[in-house]
Amino acid sequence: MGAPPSLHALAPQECAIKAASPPKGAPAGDVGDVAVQLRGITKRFPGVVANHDIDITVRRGTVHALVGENGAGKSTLMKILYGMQRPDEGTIELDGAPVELHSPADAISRGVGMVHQHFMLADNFTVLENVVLGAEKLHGIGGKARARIKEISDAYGLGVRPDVMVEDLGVADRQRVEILKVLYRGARTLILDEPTAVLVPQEVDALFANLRDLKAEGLTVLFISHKLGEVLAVADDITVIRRGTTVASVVPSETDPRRLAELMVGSELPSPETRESTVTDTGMLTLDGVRLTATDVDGVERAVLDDIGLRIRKGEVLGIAGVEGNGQAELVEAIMGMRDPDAGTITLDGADISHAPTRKRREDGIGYIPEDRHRHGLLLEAPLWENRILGHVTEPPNSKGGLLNPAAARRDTERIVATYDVRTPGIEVTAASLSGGNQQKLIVGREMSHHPKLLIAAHPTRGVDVGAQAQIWDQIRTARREGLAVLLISADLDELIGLSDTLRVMYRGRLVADADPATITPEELGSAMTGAASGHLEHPAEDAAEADEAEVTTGGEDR
Amino acid sequence: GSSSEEGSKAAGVGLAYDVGGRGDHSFNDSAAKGYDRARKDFKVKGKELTAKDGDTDADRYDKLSSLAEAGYNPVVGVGYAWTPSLAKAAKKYPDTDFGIVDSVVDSKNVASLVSAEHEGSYLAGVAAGLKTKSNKVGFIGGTDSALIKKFAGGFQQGLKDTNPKASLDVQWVQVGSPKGFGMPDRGKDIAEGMLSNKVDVIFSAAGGSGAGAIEATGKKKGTWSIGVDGDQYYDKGLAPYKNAILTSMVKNVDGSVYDFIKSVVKTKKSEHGVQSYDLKRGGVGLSYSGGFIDDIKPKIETAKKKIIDGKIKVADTYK
Amino acid sequence: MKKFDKERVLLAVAAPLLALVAAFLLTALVLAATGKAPFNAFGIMFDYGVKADSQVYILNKATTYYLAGLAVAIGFRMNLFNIGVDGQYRLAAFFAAVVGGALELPGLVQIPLIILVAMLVGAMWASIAGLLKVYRGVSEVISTIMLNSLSGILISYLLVDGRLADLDKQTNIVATDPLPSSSHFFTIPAGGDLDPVFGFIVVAALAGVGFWFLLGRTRFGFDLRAVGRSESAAQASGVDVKRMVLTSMLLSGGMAGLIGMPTLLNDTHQFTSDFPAGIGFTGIAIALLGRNNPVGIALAAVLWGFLERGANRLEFEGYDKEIVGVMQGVIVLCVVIAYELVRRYGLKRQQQRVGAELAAQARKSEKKKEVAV
Amino acid sequence: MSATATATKSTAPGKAPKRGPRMSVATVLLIIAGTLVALSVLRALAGGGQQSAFENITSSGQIGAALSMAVPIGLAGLGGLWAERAGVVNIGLEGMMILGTFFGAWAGYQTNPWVGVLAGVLGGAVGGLVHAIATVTFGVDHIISGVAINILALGATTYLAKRWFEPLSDIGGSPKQSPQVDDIASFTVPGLSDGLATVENHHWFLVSDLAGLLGGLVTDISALTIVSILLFAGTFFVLWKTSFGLRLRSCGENPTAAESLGVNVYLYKYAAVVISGGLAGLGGVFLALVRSHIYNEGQTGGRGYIGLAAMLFGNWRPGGLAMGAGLFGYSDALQLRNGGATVHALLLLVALGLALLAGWRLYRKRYVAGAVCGGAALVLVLWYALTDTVANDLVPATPYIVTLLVMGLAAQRLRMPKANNKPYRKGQGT
Ligand SMILES: Nc1ncnc2c1ncn2[C@@H]1O[C@H](COP(=O)(O)OP(=O)(O)OP(=O)(O)O)[C@@H](O)[C@H]1O
Ligand SMILES: Nc1ncnc2c1ncn2[C@@H]1O[C@H](COP(=O)(O)OP(=O)(O)OP(=O)(O)O)[C@@H](O)[C@H]1O
Ligand SMILES: [Mg+2]
Ligand SMILES: [Mg+2]
Repeated sequence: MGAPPSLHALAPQECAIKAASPPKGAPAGDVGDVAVQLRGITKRFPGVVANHDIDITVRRGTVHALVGENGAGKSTLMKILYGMQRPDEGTIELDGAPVELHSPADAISRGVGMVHQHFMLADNFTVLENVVLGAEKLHGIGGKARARIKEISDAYGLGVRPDVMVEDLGVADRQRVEILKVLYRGARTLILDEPTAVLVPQEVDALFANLRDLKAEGLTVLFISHKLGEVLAVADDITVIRRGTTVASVVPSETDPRRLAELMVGSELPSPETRESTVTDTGMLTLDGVRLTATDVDGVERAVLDDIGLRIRKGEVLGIAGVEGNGQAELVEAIMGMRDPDAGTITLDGADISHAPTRKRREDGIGYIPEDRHRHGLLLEAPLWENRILGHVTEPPNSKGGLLNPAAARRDTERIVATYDVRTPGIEVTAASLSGGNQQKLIVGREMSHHPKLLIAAHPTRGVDVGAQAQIWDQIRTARREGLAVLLISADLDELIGLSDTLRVMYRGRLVADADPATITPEELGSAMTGAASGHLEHPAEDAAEADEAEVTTGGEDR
Repeated sequence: GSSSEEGSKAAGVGLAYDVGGRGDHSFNDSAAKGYDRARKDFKVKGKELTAKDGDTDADRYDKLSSLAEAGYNPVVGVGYAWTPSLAKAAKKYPDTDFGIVDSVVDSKNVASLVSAEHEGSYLAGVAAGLKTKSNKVGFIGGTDSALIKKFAGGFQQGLKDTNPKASLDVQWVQVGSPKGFGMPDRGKDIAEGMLSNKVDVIFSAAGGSGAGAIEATGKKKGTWSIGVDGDQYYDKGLAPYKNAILTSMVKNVDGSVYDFIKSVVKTKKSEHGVQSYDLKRGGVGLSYSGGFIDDIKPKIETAKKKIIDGKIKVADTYK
Repeated sequence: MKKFDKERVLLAVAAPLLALVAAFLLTALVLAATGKAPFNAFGIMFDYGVKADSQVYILNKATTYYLAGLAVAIGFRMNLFNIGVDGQYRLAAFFAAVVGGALELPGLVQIPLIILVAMLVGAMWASIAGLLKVYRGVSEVISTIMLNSLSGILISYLLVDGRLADLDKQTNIVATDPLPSSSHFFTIPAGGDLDPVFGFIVVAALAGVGFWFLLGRTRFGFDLRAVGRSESAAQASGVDVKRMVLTSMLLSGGMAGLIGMPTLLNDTHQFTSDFPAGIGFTGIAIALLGRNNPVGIALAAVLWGFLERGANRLEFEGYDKEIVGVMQGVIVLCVVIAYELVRRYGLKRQQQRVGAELAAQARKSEKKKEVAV
Repeated sequence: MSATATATKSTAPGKAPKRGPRMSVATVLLIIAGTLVALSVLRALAGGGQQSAFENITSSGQIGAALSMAVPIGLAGLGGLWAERAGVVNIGLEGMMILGTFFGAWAGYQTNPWVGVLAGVLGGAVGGLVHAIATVTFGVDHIISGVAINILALGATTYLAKRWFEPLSDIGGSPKQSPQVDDIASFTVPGLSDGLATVENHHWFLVSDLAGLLGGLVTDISALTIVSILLFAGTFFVLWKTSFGLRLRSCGENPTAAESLGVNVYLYKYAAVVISGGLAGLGGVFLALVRSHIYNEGQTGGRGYIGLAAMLFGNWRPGGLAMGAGLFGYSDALQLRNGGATVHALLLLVALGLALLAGWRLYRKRYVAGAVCGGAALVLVLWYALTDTVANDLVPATPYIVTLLVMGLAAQRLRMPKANNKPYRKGQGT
């Protein structure tokens, strides 16, 4: 446990007085004042205890990292610190004084700022409007505010332009706007919830440089990430959360990624890597010169997919790397038939399906694990067995002739639940009442049950915990062995490198580079994703393979 | 319900208004006036029901049969919309005397109280033809129903017969919907439109919408309105503009209702069959209130006589 | 899963009951505040509503309302707000009456023909909104409202002596040619000297069964409901959402075409300018009340008929019949709020139960689970 | 939720960050001027019998009527704009307008019209409050709640009118209408109005059209019209130039983000919807106290819905909304002023516009769209040539057809507030 047991006996007020004393897990070296102290925080949601008796102490002027598997309760805890959620039990102290936070406004006024895991920006507003929103009292909403934004942006090298529409910004820029929002409010304590999830390695480096600047200014940073290498690189202290409670406090110098991960999960780690190749010579999916244009609200037409050509063979996993928004989603939609390409051909198992309707493609054997399961994969308010029918309503056992066969569908749902270890009390509950991982397992089970020839897996393990992750990887590998062709899209470069037989990099609607997953490193891939490299990515030197040692899920032993 | 035990004929008069009901300052009010007078004169009780928007024949029948069932006699349906339901009720309650205003139901125990609106409107047309200076005259109908076209047709004929040079602008407040009888704002707009096209006499057969037209002419010097149904010169709501009301085409629904009630409760020899309240019988006519048409009275009386004598046949629809 | 089902049924019944009770209390308050004895009024309505002739009346009204509720519900089931049922059914009934009045075929041929014309016209009129939505992105809410007004104008343009209608000089009524008596729909005698029940109630019941079967038992229905629950998920699952919008608009309009038929074939046998109007809007209220479910809609339609029957009586007893309008409005508002509350509560309960049951399972099979992972 | 990792669809490749052309004031003026010139030319070309119809298009009477028709529609639309900018669809505008007509007249006849204005606004605001409670607090679907409010408002006012106005029969009350309310002051710009009228009556090429247009705008303008115009300007200022407006709009774009910055989203949504109701109520008051002097059942006649359409047409902006309302008001006014001939004359004008559009489309190589427009233009020209008037009973269709046409042409270019019509629950954002 992070906090010494003796502290539990003390009343909060007394704690406040003694808060200056260093907590037990703190490293030797310079120890700042305590900026944030969370004690005994418990938060229950219907059906879940998100936080259970959590204790954390954060020293001023440090970067304090929180790690833990999905759903461990990190975001919830931070939202509590930011006043967005009220804890059911427990106390919060800021700078030694106990506080009651009723709303983000309370937290902001006490110098706490938060950059959320999911961007909190209004796309249709300018950067200026987004930044001043809620903090209009500081410098108004006009010229003075603009000047102040420029000032902050220059001071920290954020390079933010106040009058640009947010929708015109890329992810990294948005990230900086988010940080600027917090700084603009004069926050002394910054919470960054998975700020690096959508950034390529180079952008991460830039962000870390910013963070070090902030720290030097005496600001405190609370930092959440699943990328343990990053955590070790930037954090001064690390707190590990498992199943809603703090299980350890460590300092980077005394640990390594593997041990940290085991603390998080409580067991040995799975890895996504592929061992033997099962790639055959028979092509399954071929795209040739596919082009897709879209007209935006202002009537400007532009290509979101430009001259895309690729081939996936039976038994092959083709991974697509790319920063989000570079056309991956559109590529998937074009293959699924949700968008009609303007030019080019798509061939599935020898048949031209360029303009076939989605249903036909599904019947012809495309399985689809969508990027956003809530939007594209599930009917949240329908029972599980109806969700089992979704997408395969014309196929057995779901229907016969034009008629549904609910009895058979129910039976088959029971089978999927059992086979794929979907944790649910039954098949009549709504999909919404399952946890994300279990929802995902249901989707995977459903798609695999129809023995697809081609599986499109977009971020198949996003927001899924480690156990479920391993299962999903296993499913994909097994099916691949049986000749399944897979198009894999993932923002998790380790997953991408580990699972793929071939890698392509997508940038601004084009496939700009390809790489061999056996030799490529995430950093190299990352720079290609930003458009800095193209063509065939050669691996320069042997020793660089050790560079990804830091990344916990990349084993690399057999490379 | 308490209704069934009082099966006696003593229950009184049953009156069923059309949508709008008592207080519409128009047609229904006119009937109410006759009903009130009859109740006072003959010291009978009564019950009034009102149809509402969207009532079907079944709803209307329900009202009539409630009245008959409870022993009200006679039972009067005000407005042609009661036709089918009243026909059915008359069959079901042969011992009750029914009356219907503005329509004809062919049944032994029904008196059909119809008026010759076209004849009265003809006289209004004569007055307009004589009074217009610009030779442009307007007609505003509440809606393009057959009944209102009776007004329009007679008016047009009277106008043309008197002043062949005059042109007539005919507009409807709301096509296809009785809502056109309750839109004074639209009545005003239409009238203003006509006035700006130099029209100087406007006859509106548009219920409450007519008030808007009267207001418009009241606000522009040298222009006239012709009122409808009652003598609108005495309408309290229109007092500020009464000097713009040239005359009113009075339709004595109150008289016909009164007569019918009287025939049932007083003389015990109820009217039945078609009771035509035409010019001859004084069912329709022009009012001379305000004295604005006193100068042309002889010409109007001549026309009236010709109609009564059958020398002029007035068309009863507008094409 | 029986436990869940029982609770779900309970919740499903609780919502409308709660809403009705709340609505009656609120109406009672209004009545009391305006100086009228509320419970006496309800008593009058109830006493009158259970009389035999009232029941015939209620059934006949409910037949029409039921069809209107179904027509609206088809759209609602896929999140399509067909506010235009009103215009669709009136236009449909008008043209059906015109065609019916012009022909003189055996009833067995002509009645289905009339119904077919009505459904086609309703569907065509609805398809305008569907096409505008699919191809031009125009919200169906706006377009159907405009189309309602347009259908009114179109009807009154055509329903004129000499165009598609004739004037009866005696009664002042302009009407389409009456249907030949062979085209009158059969009626069901109600005994005594009571009015008969409309035979069209059979068609309405069949339409209800068809609705249930189509939506609950066919692939098409599954697709339609999927769009209603999540358009994006439905599209990804292979539903052609655009075509679905068009199809269900057509279906909804076709069903709307039936709304005027009980009146036309069983009652008036011709179309006049006071052919019942506004039933499309009543249909919205009824669909909401009946939760877009064929049985619920039937109950709601009967309730609506009952309220209107009671309104007629209230006036006779010296109450203001307009209070029923308040009652209807309050019921609809209470119902939509109650449904939302109950839905949310149900979802939360279910998540809680899932959480609890999973926790229990996990505790039991602690060891097995470790092996499995 | 966890699956929607980044809400950033954004940055499609090759993105040109330049904004497309927004309609500037100058463009709008240019279009109006162009239309006027085209009109004058057409009029000069038209035969003698048709000339007065063309004159009618810009007569001051027509413009004045159009303005007074446009105001209630515009106010309803403005109500819709406030609500939707905060993310709540308000189809209950119609009901709130009804409340405005009723309470405006009810208070107005007892005291004076300005008290009536206040009461009507309050009445509408109460309707808005109910809508806010249902949609914001209870999370009911916005459209469903709006429909329910329309039913309730109609039921309640009908009942109250029966209770309150029927006994006032001797001063003009009835179950369906209120007693008369005094006039609200109206203004005419002295001199200018008469001068313009003189010019207009000369029927000079272009000059008279302009005079008619301006004359309609300076003659007999109700004080409430002026208030309404100020409200339009005020709305723009408040929503786009103040922090209150910024916060309110943020609730319509991304309420979760707003919440995360300490904005009390519920509060702003409530405020917006209540103001929305108040504005719709004012629209109702205008109908009751300016257009007529009484409350009248059914007076609103669907203007709440048309206001909503005008707002969509105006792309959720006050300027665009004003143009939309003007368009609807204009076509509404047509039918009241010997519309048949005027609409007939307008056919030619519309045909000209369509022909131009067709040319543009063909130039942009959008052949199908171009052909459709061209065909439509041809049909209109034929219609114009083969008839000499549009049947009066069809003229009322004009505003509805115009709405459908305009929506059909414009709907895809519109951008509504992003979180509009989406349920929002506090503390449940991802
Ligand atoms: N508003 C909510 N209502 C119900 N349950 C919630 C809510 N927010 C979070 N939870 C649940 O609480 C638990 C903790 O979630 P939290 O988002 O804090 O996890 P996390 O550690 O941030 O995970 P991740 O790494 O996926 O971001 C999860 O089971 C989550 O589903
Ligand atoms: N915003 C929310 N509102 C309501 N319930 C939520 C919310 N977020 C999550 N939940 C609920 O919390 C539970 C967990 O959901 P979530 O998707 O976060 O799972 P998770 O913890 O990431 O799952 P897993 O452990 O499988 O990775 C589910 O019951 C879900 O319905
Ligand atoms: Mg999670
Ligand atoms: Mg998180």
